[in-house]
Amino acid sequence: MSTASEKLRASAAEALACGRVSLVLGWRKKDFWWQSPVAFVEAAAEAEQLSFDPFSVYNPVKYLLEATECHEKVGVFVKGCDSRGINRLLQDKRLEREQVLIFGLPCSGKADPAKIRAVFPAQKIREVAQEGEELLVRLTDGQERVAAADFLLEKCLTCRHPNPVVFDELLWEPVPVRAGVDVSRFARVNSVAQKEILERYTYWARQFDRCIRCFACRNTCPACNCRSCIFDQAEPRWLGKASDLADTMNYQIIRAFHVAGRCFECGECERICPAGIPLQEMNRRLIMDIDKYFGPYEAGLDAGDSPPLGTYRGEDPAGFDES
Amino acid sequence: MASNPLLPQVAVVTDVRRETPDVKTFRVEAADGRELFAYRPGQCAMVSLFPVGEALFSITSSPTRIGFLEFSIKETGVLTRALHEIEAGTEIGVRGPYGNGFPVDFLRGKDLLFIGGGIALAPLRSLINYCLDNRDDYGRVDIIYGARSSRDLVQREELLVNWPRIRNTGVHLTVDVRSDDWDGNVGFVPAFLEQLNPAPEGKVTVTCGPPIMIKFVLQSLAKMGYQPEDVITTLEMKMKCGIGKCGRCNIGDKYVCKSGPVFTLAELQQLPNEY
Amino acid sequence: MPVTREGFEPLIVAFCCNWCSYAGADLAGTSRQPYPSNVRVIRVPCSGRVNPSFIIRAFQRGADGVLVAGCHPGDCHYHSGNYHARRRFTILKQLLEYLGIEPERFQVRWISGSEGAKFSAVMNELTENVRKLGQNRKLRDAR
Amino acid sequence: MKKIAKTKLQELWRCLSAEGALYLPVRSDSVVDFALWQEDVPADLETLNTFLPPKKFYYPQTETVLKYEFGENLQLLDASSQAGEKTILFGVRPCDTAALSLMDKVYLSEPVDEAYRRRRENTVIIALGCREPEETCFCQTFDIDPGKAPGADLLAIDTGTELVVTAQSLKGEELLVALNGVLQEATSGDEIRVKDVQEQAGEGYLTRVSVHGLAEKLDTCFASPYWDRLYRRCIACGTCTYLCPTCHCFDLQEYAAGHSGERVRCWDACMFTDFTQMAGGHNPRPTQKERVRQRFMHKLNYFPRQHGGEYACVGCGRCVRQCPVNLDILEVIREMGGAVDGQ
Repeated sequence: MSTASEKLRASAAEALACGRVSLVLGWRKKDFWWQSPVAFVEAAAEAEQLSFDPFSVYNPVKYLLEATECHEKVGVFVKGCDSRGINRLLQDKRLEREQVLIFGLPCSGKADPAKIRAVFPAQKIREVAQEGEELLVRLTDGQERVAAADFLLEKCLTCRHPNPVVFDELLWEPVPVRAGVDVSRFARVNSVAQKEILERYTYWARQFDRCIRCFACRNTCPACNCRSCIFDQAEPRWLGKASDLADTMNYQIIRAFHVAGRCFECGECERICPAGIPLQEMNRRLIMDIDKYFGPYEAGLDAGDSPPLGTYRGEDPAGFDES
Repeated sequence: MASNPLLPQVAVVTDVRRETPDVKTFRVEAADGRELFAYRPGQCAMVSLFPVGEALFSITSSPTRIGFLEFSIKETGVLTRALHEIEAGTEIGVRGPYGNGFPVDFLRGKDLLFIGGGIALAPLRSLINYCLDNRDDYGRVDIIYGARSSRDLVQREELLVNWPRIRNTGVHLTVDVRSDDWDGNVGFVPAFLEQLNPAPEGKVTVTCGPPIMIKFVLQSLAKMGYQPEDVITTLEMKMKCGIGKCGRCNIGDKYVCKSGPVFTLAELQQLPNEY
Repeated sequence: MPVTREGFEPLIVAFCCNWCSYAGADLAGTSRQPYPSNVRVIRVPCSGRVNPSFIIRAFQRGADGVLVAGCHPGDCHYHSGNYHARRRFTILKQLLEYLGIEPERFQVRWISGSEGAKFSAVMNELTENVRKLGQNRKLRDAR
Repeated sequence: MKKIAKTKLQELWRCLSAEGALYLPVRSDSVVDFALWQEDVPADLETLNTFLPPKKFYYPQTETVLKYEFGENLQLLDASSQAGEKTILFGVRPCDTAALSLMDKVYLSEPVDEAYRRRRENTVIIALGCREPEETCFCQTFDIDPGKAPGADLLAIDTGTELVVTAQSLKGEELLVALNGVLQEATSGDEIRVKDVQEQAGEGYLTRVSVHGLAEKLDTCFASPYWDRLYRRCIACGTCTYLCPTCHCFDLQEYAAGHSGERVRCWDACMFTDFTQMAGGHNPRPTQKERVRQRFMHKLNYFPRQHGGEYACVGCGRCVRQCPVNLDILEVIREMGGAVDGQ
């Protein structure tokens, strides 16, 4: 039986060798045990660098926007969360289905380096590999096996779609949805919502106060795929450059709002935020209200449906006084 | 007592002159009647219009004409659009001078060939008037200037009347687009230059214009035998501070606002091609 | 702007749809049904034209309360603008409350051209509710 | 040389806060950053890299450069003269201290930035030596000794149960005098312990790269195809630049209402499209490739060319850890020719 990484390499090499695609997006290993950036593979011989390990987290889908400008067809490896990003781009008419060859990777969740560092001294870790349900942690002085489930990323703990929802080939058997996901999905939102109003404001003000406006949340998000973002506009200027709390809230509210009904919960915005702002708590709050008022909806499952803010029903309830 | 280098002086726009449909020349004087600052031809200044913003413009007046600064400004963005709406009497902010300016000592005694296009006559005009005001210090002066159409000739009076009258001085004009009121040359500047074919011996060329014009003018000059040391041009980059700190106008390790905007072609050839 | 609670006069920005609510404001005026001078009406072609950015920007620039007023569902001059607005502002309102903005400060109402009295009543109510809350600082620009 | 038991640090901080606004590393949610000292909020003296480097105290993300009133008459008011309240930074790491001397080369060179100068003058830095590098630390590459911080006014070394404090400047000496009541004299034993800690700090680096000759090598690498490969992963966010202790590029923006306003200086990043975008539409760095190249060339070639060979990097590792796509300067140093030994 070949490992996951070997399957990626073989699929990419084959697709490149027979000319089905001229570029494949996957992941590769970099210097540190926790670094698995996206790799751009353009020749079968380069497919050897591909790897799929507990840190192959970064969603490669947004790179498709630029990649399909200079490649007729691009191969891309996607986990469940990533695949919903493809539907996002298809639905937003930013990508054509024929432009991508999708290799689906059922995924039981990725590891959180912080959780690993909390247990093992980071200085001693050489490699962390997935072996079935376990993580094999190779240290400078020996190795240890731990349950992978105890080291999952926050976003993986609430994942409802671990299997790709759109693909051409599935590289291995689908995996089950984790138990308890539906309860935990809105747990953080609810715990914030239960606070008193002033407490809620204080909580969010503290979070937003740390925002440095690096725009990593926007730039990584496949739902933020406008050709030109309003926050980059000079005229009219919707967002000042000074780091003022009100203006940061302006950015954060509108960013979340612009992906309302379109956010497919990959959680990358929150994971990569250097300031540790719990952005998913905002995105999920919007999802919660959309579910409540307009009926349950999950974005990125079907490229053919209509996002809830792009449509309406005459009998919609209103979240305000309609008298 | 050190002062804030980003703090402008208050100045008054004493005259606004329309040059072309999208270019105006602003005459600026210190609010208190003193001289704003001394400068050399080719240097620039930061002009602030409150509350719109600030940008760097070449000073188009010559330091030989004392008591005021002039800026010829084309309407291209938010700030320049707002500037085009002001009238004489408006108070603005000015700080400078910035940049190296033209090497007037190096030019002394030589024949000068000025090649300009569009709004980029602005920095050249400062040097041209400087040289013509010190006429005996310089050899023959030839000015080749092109605009999109006859309506777009900036500093029309100087181009058509004042400069051609000065001894040993020639003005050669061309426009891109033919029109009924134009009986001069029609064609792009590089082609016009090759047609005039001025001999390189003893000449220094100073050329300013849009990037595409510069590119082809430089090729033509090389073809005609001009040495890179004798070809001088200016670069334009986005600038915020003018004092080499805001970090955006560098080409390689040179900040255009401090080491530039004037470079010889020989100097440019040493820099990365990022302009 | 006075800041003591007794003397505090709130600033209310009301985005009113041209076809219904703005006409409602007109009617309130011509039929001498007074509404507070605290209200600044901004006429928009449709409640569906109101971008959430407008609301945030109003708060940033000093509004203490913001109202979006449009035609009643079914009456939109452009057929469906207010239906879209209803969805949009339903979730925006919940989001703002979730972030700690008092619900009274952002309101959405349907006011037709014949409801001058309602226009006046809504404006009075909104102004009084916001007056009780005091000045809004939460989304206000520092400079 | 003085010392204080780590259990008594609250007392030390109380005294320090009487001397000026005291900032030290504090954890808030998941992030450790410099924050104003509060009696009941514990400081975090273990984390090596704060979220933002202390450059924010000298060169704030947002600061008012000038205020103005317009209308009848234009009045300009210099805001820099208000900068620089008395500030004490406690727990600045050696790499971040070294970064300030690089920042000085920009802001204290002619024309001197007055606000920066005033803040620099009115701030006392109490550096905290590192005991053990983290996996992403590579300050040694730039000859920074993790146990020393020559640019600091005071250097504190954690010898286990105590902090041993040495004055390194006149400002530092003055502060030590003011702290006489809470500090004890250090002994010769403490001096030995300090030396041991300092020596040990220099060991255990996992990341070893060399920049020897790199600036010269990069002279010819502007057109290298390397940049074509490197940039593709970059998502053009500002994480690396904003978190970098040596990045110093800014923008000026207007904020006005009615007849008054202010001009504000705020951090800007070469990673952003509009950084070099000109009003007419021309952009000399039109794609992310040119922007990524600018960042690394600036740090490893242009800055050394402008400032006597010094690189604009101190090896703090923030960009290594925080870049969302793992595109960092370590990779560039390695791949563009810095010698590698170790990991």
